[in-house]
Amino acid sequence: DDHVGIGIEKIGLAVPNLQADFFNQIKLGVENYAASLGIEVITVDAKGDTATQVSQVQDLITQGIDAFIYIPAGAAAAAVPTRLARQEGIPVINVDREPEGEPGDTVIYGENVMSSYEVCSSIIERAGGEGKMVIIHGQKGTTPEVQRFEGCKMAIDENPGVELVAQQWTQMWSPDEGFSIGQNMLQAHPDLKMIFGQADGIAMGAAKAVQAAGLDDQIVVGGYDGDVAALESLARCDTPFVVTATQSTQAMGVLAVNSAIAVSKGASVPARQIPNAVLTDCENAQQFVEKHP
Amino acid sequence: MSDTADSRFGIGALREAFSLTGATGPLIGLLLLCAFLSLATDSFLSIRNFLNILDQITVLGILAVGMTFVILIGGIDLSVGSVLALSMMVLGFLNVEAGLPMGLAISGALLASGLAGALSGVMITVFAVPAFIATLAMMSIARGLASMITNGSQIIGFPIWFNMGAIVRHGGFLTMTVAVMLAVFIAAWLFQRYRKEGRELYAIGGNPEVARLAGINVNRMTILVYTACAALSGLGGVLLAARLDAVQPTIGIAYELDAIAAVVIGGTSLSGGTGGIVGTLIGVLIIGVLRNGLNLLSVSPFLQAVIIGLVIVLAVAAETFKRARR
Amino acid sequence: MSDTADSRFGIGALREAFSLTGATGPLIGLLLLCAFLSLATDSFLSIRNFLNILDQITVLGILAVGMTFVILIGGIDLSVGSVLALSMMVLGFLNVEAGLPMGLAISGALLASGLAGALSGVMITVFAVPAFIATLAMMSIARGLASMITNGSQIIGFPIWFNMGAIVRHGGFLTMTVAVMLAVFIAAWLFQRYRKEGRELYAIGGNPEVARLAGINVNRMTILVYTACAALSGLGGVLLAARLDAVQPTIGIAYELDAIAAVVIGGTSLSGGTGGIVGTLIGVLIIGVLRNGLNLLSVSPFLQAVIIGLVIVLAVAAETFKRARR
Amino acid sequence: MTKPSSGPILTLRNICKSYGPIEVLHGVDLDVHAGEVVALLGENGAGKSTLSNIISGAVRPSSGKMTWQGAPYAPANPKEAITAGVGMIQQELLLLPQLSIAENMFVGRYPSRAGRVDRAEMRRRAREGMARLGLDLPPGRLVAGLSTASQQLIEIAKALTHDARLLILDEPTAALGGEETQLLFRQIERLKAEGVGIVYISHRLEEIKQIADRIVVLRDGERVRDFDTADMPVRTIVEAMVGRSMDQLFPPLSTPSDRIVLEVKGLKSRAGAFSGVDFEVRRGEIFGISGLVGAGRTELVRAIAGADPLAEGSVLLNGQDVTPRSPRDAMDRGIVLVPEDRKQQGIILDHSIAENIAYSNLDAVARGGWIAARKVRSFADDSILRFGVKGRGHQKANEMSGGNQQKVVIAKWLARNPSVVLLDEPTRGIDVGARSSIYEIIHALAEAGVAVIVVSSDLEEVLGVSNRILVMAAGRQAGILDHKEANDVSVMELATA
Ligand SMILES: Nc1ncnc2c1ncn2[C@@H]1O[C@H](COP(=O)(O)OP(=O)(O)OP(=O)(O)O)[C@@H](O)[C@H]1O
Ligand SMILES: Nc1ncnc2c1ncn2[C@@H]1O[C@H](COP(=O)(O)OP(=O)(O)OP(=O)(O)O)[C@@H](O)[C@H]1O
Ligand SMILES: [Mg+2]
Ligand SMILES: [Mg+2]
Repeated sequence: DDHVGIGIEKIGLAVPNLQADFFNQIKLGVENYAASLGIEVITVDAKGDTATQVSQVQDLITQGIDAFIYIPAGAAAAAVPTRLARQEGIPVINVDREPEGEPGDTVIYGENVMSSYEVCSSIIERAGGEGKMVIIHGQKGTTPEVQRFEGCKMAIDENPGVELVAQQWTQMWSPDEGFSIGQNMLQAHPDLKMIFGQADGIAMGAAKAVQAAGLDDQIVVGGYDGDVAALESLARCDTPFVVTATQSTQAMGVLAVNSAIAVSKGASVPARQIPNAVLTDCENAQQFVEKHP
Repeated sequence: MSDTADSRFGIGALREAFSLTGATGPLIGLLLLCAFLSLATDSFLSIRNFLNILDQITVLGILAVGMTFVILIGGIDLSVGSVLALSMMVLGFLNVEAGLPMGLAISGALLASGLAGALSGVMITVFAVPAFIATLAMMSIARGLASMITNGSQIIGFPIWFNMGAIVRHGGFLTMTVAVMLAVFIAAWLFQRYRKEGRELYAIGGNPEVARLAGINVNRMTILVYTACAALSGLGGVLLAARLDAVQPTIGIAYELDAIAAVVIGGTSLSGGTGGIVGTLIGVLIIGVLRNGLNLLSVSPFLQAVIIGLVIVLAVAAETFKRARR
Repeated sequence: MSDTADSRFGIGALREAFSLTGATGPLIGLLLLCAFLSLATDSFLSIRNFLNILDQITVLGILAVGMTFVILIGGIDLSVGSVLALSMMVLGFLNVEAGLPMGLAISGALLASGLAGALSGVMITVFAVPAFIATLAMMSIARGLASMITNGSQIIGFPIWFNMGAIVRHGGFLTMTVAVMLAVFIAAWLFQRYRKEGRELYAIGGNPEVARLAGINVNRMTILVYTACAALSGLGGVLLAARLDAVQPTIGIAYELDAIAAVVIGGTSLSGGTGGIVGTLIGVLIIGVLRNGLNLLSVSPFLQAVIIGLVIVLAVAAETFKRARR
Repeated sequence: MTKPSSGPILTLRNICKSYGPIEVLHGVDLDVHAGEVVALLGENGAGKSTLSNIISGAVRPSSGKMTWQGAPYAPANPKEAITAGVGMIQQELLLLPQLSIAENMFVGRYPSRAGRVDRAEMRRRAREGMARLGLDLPPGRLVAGLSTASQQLIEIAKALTHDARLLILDEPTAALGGEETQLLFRQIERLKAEGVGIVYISHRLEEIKQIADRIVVLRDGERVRDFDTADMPVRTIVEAMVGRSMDQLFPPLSTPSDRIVLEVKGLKSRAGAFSGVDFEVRRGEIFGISGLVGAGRTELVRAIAGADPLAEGSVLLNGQDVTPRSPRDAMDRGIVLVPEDRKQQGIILDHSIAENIAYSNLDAVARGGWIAARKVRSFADDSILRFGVKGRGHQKANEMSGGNQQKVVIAKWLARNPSVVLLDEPTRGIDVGARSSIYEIIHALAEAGVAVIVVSSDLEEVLGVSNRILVMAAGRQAGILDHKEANDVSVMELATA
């Protein structure tokens, strides 16, 4: 454990919203791995607000960080934090998204399109390849919302027997929204067979609505992200929520720290690093509960 | 709310008994809304959808009951959404992580939320902090505490029967959670209308100094009202936990605005002293039906925001006009 | 705000000139906070960090100025965050999508936001909708409209110089955006203290009927105040667009709560009629320094929420105590 | 005038009260016996209300001792005083406008049966209480919209239903006409007979003679004189109150010129409070308006001053039609109104005297829209001097006694140098000394050529100051009497016509 060669002592981590498990997992990944290397991590949480994030990044730089892991908040990925860090010669590692026109030294993001294609293909297959389907989206206009729809749409278009009968958007990707919207959709379409919730919270809320309507046997629900609670739920194999795409969030954290070390040493890193999401269901959920990828 | 002269018979009696004064406008609005949605969609007018709406307003309804009392005494509580989240996280922690039986866990959740309300009440009365600010601070504090319990992650793993309480419709009709909400409404209505303390709330809201001179312990009542409102938020949290079968600290953001809107749409005046529970029920139904209907109509979320804003303002302005015309 | 007898010289004069009455408590609090942070961190006490704080409070400061006037007349505006978002989206649409020159686009953004405020004002005066409800509705409506412009997505691609206005520190010191904020504060202070209309706001907040009988056109002033507050929110939006070099419809959620907190911490009473701009500046600085300091101290985000809540309540309670002791 | 044999039910010894550094009561003693009416007299700000509030538990004394029915008595709040049997009617009207009459009368002590409020009983007892004062209103009616007098009567009825052993009445008749006053006195007599002790505060000295058994005079927070009988010449009482001898209460009548300044033609209120009002007021004339409570006098002067909308008719100033559409309109023409309800319409209690005066003179203290701080100060200092306000410019209005607040309201309007002044109940709640100085002010205005209209429920006052008197009855103009033909009888005849 010789830390002399690492070259950085302090990493600044800007997360959009710690209340989302996805970001919380990345944070844990960064913090745990950095701790094992003896690196200090300063985390700031923008609570979903871009402007707050810009202010927080100013404060991070004031504290003399040696590397900056930047997960942009809000629909607009602000370019300003990258510019501020660049002025100080601090390496910038983007995670999840990068601001247009101002890329960091590398970007690490979970693949969205293909993984959501797989989730939707999976629920279509489980439903017997045909029937009515609805999608409960995340916050309208955000990148994951757009891309996850794109991927799922591909799966739907491949199966002419599948009919997308309704779509609705949540404001906050939350389970209570998933429940209410799911319930209303079941009301409008009692013969529904498939629900895709664009995040696990939404999907689990919708699955509860399915249970409340007593339609457990008729409907399958797919989610996205691989939140810890979602994995635990999948591992129990007893709800209509049957499949999700588990993002390798902890791995992303580790990757981010390693990239920061590499960049500060002057080593080259690929411009894009895209760990795959793993299709997860009742069978492989337990292993991820024990060790999140 | 008033003892109108013509109140012994007919509509006057109805209006009096149900404290409908100030809420007849919204009631008509609600009926119009239902009529419109019945025509515009196939799925609105059915027992099942009606039961769905009841399900969906459970939490809002319970928050709005507590908020009605707070607004009746001329106060406001911005912390209900955060306190609901705090209650949920305490419940999850005690039941799932600490392994306590559900009864104890629920008591713990209600205790924690009630305490938060009592603290707001003390800040408002003893330290003379305006209610808006005291509860704004409590909103931030409760949210922070709720997040700290699990460092931001959610908790699942409640006993099966807990979730069933929100799902099984007894007699094909009432879930436990909806039954709890209805019980809360009835109890609150009886309290507000027939209990001495209920009437005292109106006096405090009308003019706290007059109430004090009339021998009412205004400070004690105020603290009790904020405690009750927070404990009801906590109860709402327990029901929401049952319904989602999971708890997380981000839940309930901006719920306070829905609750306040429901109360005011229902004819309770923000300056205190007038209004009541029955109006609030109507206000809650308007919001619930509107949300449900807009989803059934597949209206885009952005347009929904615009429509909900317009309906809120129309409902309140209509009542004002009705009053001005009289 | 008062013409104290001893006011010609010394502290009295200062207090009078800067309308510090009611804000000396917060001022002491601010100084204590700064002293503590200077000792507890290496990085707080530096010109650069001070300039950073100025940068960070720009938008909050401008919103709080408008909010001060609204609260002075006894109102409240919950729509400032949404109106800010609306202004940003209009700006982005006009400049980037429609290709209009920036000058025109900024005028368009200010016009749109001012219009939203005027509508709130009309609802409040002509239709007698309580300010809380009218602006709550406007909050929903403006957010919906802002989102509809691009169907929820962001707009980027402003001219380079626009972003530079928020970044380049002229003379190593002032960015354009900070300069605009300071100009707004000075203008608002002069207005509130020395203009006839400024004094009228105090009268309206003190008692609107007394003001009306004193020949003040209360309705007109009220509509103007809400229009000004919204236009200032719009200006805040323009500055924020410059700072972020991008616009998006979800920005500014819950900004109204920060702005209200800043105003009240600064000694302006929510019941109207007392307080002022200088206090608001102190309130804004307290919030800005606190946020900055907590980040510099690397306090966990969840604990930050708890601390901010506590500080808000302490700041307001301290002032109450000081007054009670006198 | 029978002296009660047993000891006093209430004793006060050496009561002091300070607000911050200022002591407003300096060691006051007071005894009240069962079945007697003690009149508490004194100038505005003498400390009468403060002392009463201490007895009724609304204010806590800084030092001193009280006993109640022989035992030590130190109520921590009004509830304890009420429970002990001490009731009080506050000087300022304290009703809840959004609640019904019945609920207002029983707030805090609702009759209840089996844990629930007994509404029928409450209504019955409310009707009973009102009937004693000749008030016949449905107990379910909201208090909002009732006239000031009715509200005052409801307050009294509320206190009467308390079954208190000691009742404090702080200026109960300030808003009442003669008839209601007599009804009240009948009730006081009844309570006396039942052995209730009564503390009675009023600035109407004629009343004192009729109702009081003893008089205690306060001056500047000290008990300065006692009279063991109320049968004293008014002059003696006034001397004790103000600390000097006073001659005439009313100044001599002014002599108006022939030039008509204000003329109103066929005025009709949009709210329906009055109709068919025609009169003119000349330069230098004092024009009184009298009538029973609720006759529409307040509405009339408010309409002339642009505060309420007119349905028909016109207001002419120097022959020119100036029918105002807003208070601003009227002010700009030189017509000003000193409103009836000081707290709601006249003054901002939270703001300083200087600011209050400035609000109705903003155009005068500003140049080009910019406020000159020195002007604000000098305006305030001038007015304080001119009207003998006890206070300084920076003091908040709510730190002053009611009478001084009233002077500020008058000052703030007269500082505009108007040509027509409408005064609605200008001396309500004002002590004799101040009252005579307000009459002096009114007289001086008339002498300076201003047309003055005085609305008052105090018949003696209208008769004493007016050149002519307009009598209103139920919203109509019943007649106009010249000074020479006007007296109690002729005015009342018209008022009840
Ligand atoms: N809350 C207060 N703070 C400071 N001073 C007060 C307060 N209340 C009353 N005072 C002062 O106490 C003195 C006595 O006031 P009080 O109201 O008892 O007079 P009063 O005899 O009832 O006069 P009035 O005849 O005008 O009603 C006055 O000088 C008044 O300014
Ligand atoms: N705000 C109001 N709403 C409804 N009715 C009112 C209102 N104010 C007054 N009235 C009614 O209008 C009539 C005239 O009232 P107004 O106050 O002008 O009478 P007044 O002669 O000045 O009597 P006083 O001032 O002694 O009460 C009364 O019947 C009164 O009840
Ligand atoms: Mg008094
Ligand atoms: Mg009157």
